[in-house]
Amino acid sequence: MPSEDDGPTSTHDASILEAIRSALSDEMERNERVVVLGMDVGRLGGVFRATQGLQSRFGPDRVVDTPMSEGAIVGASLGLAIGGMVPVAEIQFLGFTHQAYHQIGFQLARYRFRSRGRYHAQVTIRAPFGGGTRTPEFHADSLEAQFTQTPGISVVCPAFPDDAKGMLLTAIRDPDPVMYLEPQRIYRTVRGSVPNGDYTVPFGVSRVVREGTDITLVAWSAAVHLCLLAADQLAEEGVSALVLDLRSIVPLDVEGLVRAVVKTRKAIVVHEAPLTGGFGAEVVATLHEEAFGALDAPVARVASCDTPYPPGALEDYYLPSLDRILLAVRTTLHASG
Amino acid sequence: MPSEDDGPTSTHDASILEAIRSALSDEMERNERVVVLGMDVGRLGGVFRATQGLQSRFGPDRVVDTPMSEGAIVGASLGLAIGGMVPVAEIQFLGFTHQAYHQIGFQLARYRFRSRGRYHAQVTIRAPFGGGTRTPEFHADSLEAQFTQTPGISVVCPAFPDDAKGMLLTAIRDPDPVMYLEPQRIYRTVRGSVPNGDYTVPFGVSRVVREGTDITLVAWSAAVHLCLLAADQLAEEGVSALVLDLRSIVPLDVEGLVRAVVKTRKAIVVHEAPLTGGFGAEVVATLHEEAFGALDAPVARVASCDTPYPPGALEDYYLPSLDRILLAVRTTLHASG
Amino acid sequence: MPAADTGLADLDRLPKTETNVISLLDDRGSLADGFAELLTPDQIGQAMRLMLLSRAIDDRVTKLQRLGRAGTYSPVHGQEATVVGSALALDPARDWMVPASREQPAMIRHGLPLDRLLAGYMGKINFSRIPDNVRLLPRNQSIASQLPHAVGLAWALKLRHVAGVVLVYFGDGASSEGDFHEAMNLAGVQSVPLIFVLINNQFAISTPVAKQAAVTNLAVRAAGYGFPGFTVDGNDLFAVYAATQWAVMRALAGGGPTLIEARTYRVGFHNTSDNPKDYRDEVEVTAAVARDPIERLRKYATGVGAWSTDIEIRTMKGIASELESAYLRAVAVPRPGPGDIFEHTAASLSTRVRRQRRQVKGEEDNG
Amino acid sequence: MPAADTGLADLDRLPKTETNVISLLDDRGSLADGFAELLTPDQIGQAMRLMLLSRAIDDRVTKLQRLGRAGTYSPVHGQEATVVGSALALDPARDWMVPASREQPAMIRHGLPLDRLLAGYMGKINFSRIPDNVRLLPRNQSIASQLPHAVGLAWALKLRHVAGVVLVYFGDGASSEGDFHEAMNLAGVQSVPLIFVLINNQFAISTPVAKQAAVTNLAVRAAGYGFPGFTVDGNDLFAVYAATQWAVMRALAGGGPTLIEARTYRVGFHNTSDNPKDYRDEVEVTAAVARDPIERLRKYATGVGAWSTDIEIRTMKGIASELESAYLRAVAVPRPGPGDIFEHTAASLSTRVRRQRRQVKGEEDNG
Ligand SMILES: Cc1ncc(C[n+]2csc(CCOP(=O)(O)OP(=O)(O)O)c2C)c(N)n1
Ligand SMILES: Cc1ncc(C[n+]2csc(CCOP(=O)(O)OP(=O)(O)O)c2C)c(N)n1
Ligand SMILES: [Mg+2]
Ligand SMILES: [Mg+2]
Repeated sequence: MPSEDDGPTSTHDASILEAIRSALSDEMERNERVVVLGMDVGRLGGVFRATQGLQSRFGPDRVVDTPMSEGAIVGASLGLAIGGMVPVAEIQFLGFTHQAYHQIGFQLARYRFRSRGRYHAQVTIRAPFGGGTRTPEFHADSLEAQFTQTPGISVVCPAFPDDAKGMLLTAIRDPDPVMYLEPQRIYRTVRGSVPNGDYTVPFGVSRVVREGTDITLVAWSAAVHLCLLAADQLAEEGVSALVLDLRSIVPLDVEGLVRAVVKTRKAIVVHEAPLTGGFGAEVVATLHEEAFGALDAPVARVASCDTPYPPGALEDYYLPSLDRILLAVRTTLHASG
Repeated sequence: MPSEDDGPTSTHDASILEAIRSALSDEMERNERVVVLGMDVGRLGGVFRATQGLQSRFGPDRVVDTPMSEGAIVGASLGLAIGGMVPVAEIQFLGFTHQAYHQIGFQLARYRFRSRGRYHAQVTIRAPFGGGTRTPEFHADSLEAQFTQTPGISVVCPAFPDDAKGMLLTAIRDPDPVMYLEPQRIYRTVRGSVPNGDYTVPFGVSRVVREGTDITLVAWSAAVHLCLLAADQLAEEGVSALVLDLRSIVPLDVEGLVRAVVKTRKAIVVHEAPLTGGFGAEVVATLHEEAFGALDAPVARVASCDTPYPPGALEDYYLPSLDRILLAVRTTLHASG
Repeated sequence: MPAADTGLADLDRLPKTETNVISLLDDRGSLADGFAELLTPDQIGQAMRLMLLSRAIDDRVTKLQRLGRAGTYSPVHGQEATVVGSALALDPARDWMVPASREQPAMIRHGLPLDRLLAGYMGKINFSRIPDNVRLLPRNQSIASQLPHAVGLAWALKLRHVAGVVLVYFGDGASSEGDFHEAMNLAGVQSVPLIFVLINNQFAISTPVAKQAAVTNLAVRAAGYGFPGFTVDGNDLFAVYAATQWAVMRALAGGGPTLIEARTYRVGFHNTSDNPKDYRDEVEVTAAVARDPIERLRKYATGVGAWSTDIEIRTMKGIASELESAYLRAVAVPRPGPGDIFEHTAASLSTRVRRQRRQVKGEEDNG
Repeated sequence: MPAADTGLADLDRLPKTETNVISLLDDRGSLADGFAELLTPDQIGQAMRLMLLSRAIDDRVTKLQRLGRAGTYSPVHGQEATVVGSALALDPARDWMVPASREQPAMIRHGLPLDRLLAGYMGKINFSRIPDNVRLLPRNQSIASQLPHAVGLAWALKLRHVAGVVLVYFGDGASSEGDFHEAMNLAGVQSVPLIFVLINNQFAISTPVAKQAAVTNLAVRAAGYGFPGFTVDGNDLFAVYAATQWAVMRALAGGGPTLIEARTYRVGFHNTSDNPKDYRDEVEVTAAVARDPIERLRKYATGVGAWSTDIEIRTMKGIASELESAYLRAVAVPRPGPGDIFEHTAASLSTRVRRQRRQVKGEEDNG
């Protein structure tokens, strides 16, 4: 099976959504134990059409429209896994994982531990998230940090079509549960070349998506693209910014993170979640601990405000913006002399 | 009404549990709109007896044994508040707030915002938590960080009887929702003098519980007492440790935190939650940002492991121990030369 | 079903179809004997107007959404008799309404000014605030989350000995969420004055009710919570009104909660992001349109002389101008600005959040 | 109740009390006519032994807990007929059991070795692992959380065309959680081979079932999910067995889920941290003790010659020595050490967690 490190292989052009859809379809073809379940995933193909065509191809037993019960979707997925199936559950929007929170953190994430390895929860939970689409309340919240205090579950956030495919296949095959978080704003707009065939990307390995020497911009999911925009702009100003895509936040690629930041001696971290308690805090704390002497200036966090996610009309003020990123970069560069 | 800053006042000796119980009772006496609800809070007086005697005093309409429905306890509390009552809900153990997560973060915390101030959620949620009592699974988890990404709700963690009283009264009177987290291990063992009468302690103000000059130990809830033990031990070794009790983590007393740490130029932070994504990360990130030049060594985090909370037989290995604190202090002192 | 001392005709005597659905006004607009006095001609006129207004709002806001001037909108189309009939049975000066997100004419009848309703979809969040004297909660986009709130609110009325009931709306999809169960159960245990109106419009987005539950009659669930539940024809204004009125009287008399399942059909799209052609057959929709609740009431009302083409033309004109001026008032309200992110988050803001406000508002950061 | 092609006597012909509770063996130990063949003398002996063993385990582990040698323990006392009668209707080589946390003899009958059961309470977490060939899930301390797991497991059997059913235990308290509703509903929609055994022991810790729900018959809730539900006398081994057997056959035949409410009484404390004197009246307990399920079966079994004082003495001796040697085996297992915190958290550990393991195990930290 080709993986990220296998060098050149044939590719095709796809959006993130297309990459997810075809990865699902291919894996269902490969492994008849894989079932897809969630609200509206069947005939409709999901509210974002990520599962479009799957039900007509694999039948209603393997692509199941469930009742509106997030807790049961996750809890039954655990039971399905114990029974030998490989469920890929869709929670319509990440915000509605709250309804299933007790089944995620305390059941899915702990079943292997509780049963001393007798059972494990090979379950993937797919959920779109992130702001900028003027969607109703609860549909845009970035809740990834809330799953980082539930050891036993991986939290992964691909930002590119190739990672979307490679990490989804890794997730489905991971014997342990995975929160696979999809960047809804760029589902269709970010396109790229995606390796053909059976392609996987490991968790816990960050990716330098742009090289740079003056400062490192750390991000994951859709915010990576904001950082790339910022890097473009900074390049015009003569500042060379490295953009690091963490790709998975649990497990966190501590080494890759430290390596990138030590190289530039300055960094900022950008995320769409509110500042306080966001995963940016973990990134900063990790850098503080592991690269204390190697930092010329404090690592700034650019995040959403510590307020409820506002209605669409106000979200552009709330979310980290290009301007706020640039300001943080300039402040950091200035602080370091 | 006397408050923390009012100087000497008459006091009595009480445990944390007694302070909570009498604060509840006094406030129910003062304000007939206050109702207590939760599982087993009535005739039994709660599994820890925090509400003992309340039902016989105030009747079953004001001290209500609810069905086993955490979501409805919180959701109905919000409705009660909208209807003009002042609910103090008990969730039997913090772990079971997961069942109510959707009602806490997205409903309670946001109702004022959603209604543009037409309604507000004057609701206190009391929940015991923390390890070291050999209690069954889910009963000991420290989940406080999971509530720090839900703006609109305060998260407070008193560690002493006087704060237990003063902060509970502040919580009940706060027009906005409060997670009031009770340190179950030290419910009965930590005693202290508690001001008589109507005594309140504001949120967002940390407390130096022991002065020191060489290093600051930052903690909240039961971990504060572990830090005090460590400080005793360090004193014998000639190290003067300041112990800072954050008391509330949302709002965070950024100024008080920075002040204490800048004074000693070295710090560690101790919490019972797992390391990754724990609130210690926010403390370190805040110090990194606000006191960058004033730190002689990286602020170390002493936390539980990034694994599921283990059975009682293993929890002493899992939780931050005196030894691990002392080791972190020595490493920090050593690193700073 | 426990007999309640409501002074109303026994619920069991309301006519039912062979599938046990309460039905007073049939598809052809003829009313069961003995119910002509249930609604006054005035009330019928008011209902017609609200239902027509509702459809006009659907059209208008959908257009605004297409033009980028409004956010996501969920139309009422097809469900007007359910929401209007139930709302009419409430006293807005006494009772509370807890909406889901597809009950526009009910909210208006309960006192929400039309301009504020429109403003909500247009992102004018401050102007859309529910006025202080209107006993209404905001829409809730977290399906079923409002149900325990309604229980708590009704419980507060009971504890405070305030006369009044609470009516909460939710859908067939919502009935599968844990919140539904926990709320129904607590409502039963505390015997609160609450009417659960389950709008069974056959769909939760694309999911038909047959995949939502293995029962055809969702109202039977009430039996598991110790209070009455029954199904009404949700396209029948009279049936919905009679059932709700019965439940209101029962609740006021201290009888506790009632579950009313109103069986109707969501004729329109789920919301403005949805295209139902992707998942349902046109023939089904055509059949539902033939059972249109407005047309049915129009026939009856015309027959009894409470409505006419003339009245309808005048009403439609009135609606058009009312809508237009409400829209203009909403347009005239300034858009919210960055500072509004921080308003109403809490009674007082922490230093950190105040600093964020200064940053977002682009003001000087004074520390 | 849909008729299922089970080949069993019609459920409706099982005798019921005036409150609609299925009851075969009365308080005085006399069995309804026509059911003498339901259980063989061997099965009756096995049931007696399991019930007596259960009570001995209660005593033993409670004592161990008092001595600090075991953790929190929830006794079965009073509920033995419910858990043993239902377990006996399963085929451990074919069916799965999903426990709550008070079903010790059922787990044993289903194949969990006694030493491993004891080891679980004694903190010997590795030894307490359920053996690979035992179709049993671990106890779950998050009330009602196991219900959707059971649905998924039964669904997997169905999807994989594996013969077998799943039986899940839960309490009256659990029946108020949202998980109960969501699991029941999904089980109905997917028509999975699952038996929900609601152990109504009258209490959730201190909360009496009257405060848990406004219905006395929790089994009626099944009607809201499209499958059968009924109440049995939970202190009546025959009734529990007959009802479970019916549900098993129905599920095996593709008939889908069943809800069985077993009405019993928690004679002991909630768990070793609890003192029921704080919240319930002794007279109630005395009445319950008079309905003791073991005594009832003993009377019957003695009457039909399947049991005797001699057999009981021999059985008790056997139980005592079996318990003792199981205990000694569990004691002999080494206590888990710090490394066990990290075992079985995930198939592979991250660098950070591996470092934590080194720290906790006190090994040199090599980076
Ligand atoms: C808890 C939750 N899960 C999922 C969604 C996404 N969603 C929005 S509306 C809807 C269907 C609701 O169906 P129903 O309750 O029948 O109401 P209707 O839309 O038919 O009025 C879904 C699944 C949501 N808003 N909330
Ligand atoms: C979700 C959850 N909430 C609260 C608790 C605390 N608790 C433990 S047992 C129990 C009562 C359970 O009652 P029931 O379901 O009737 O089972 P029983 O103890 O009677 O066997 C409670 C409230 C818990 N373990 N899980
Ligand atoms: Mg619907
Ligand atoms: Mg019970």
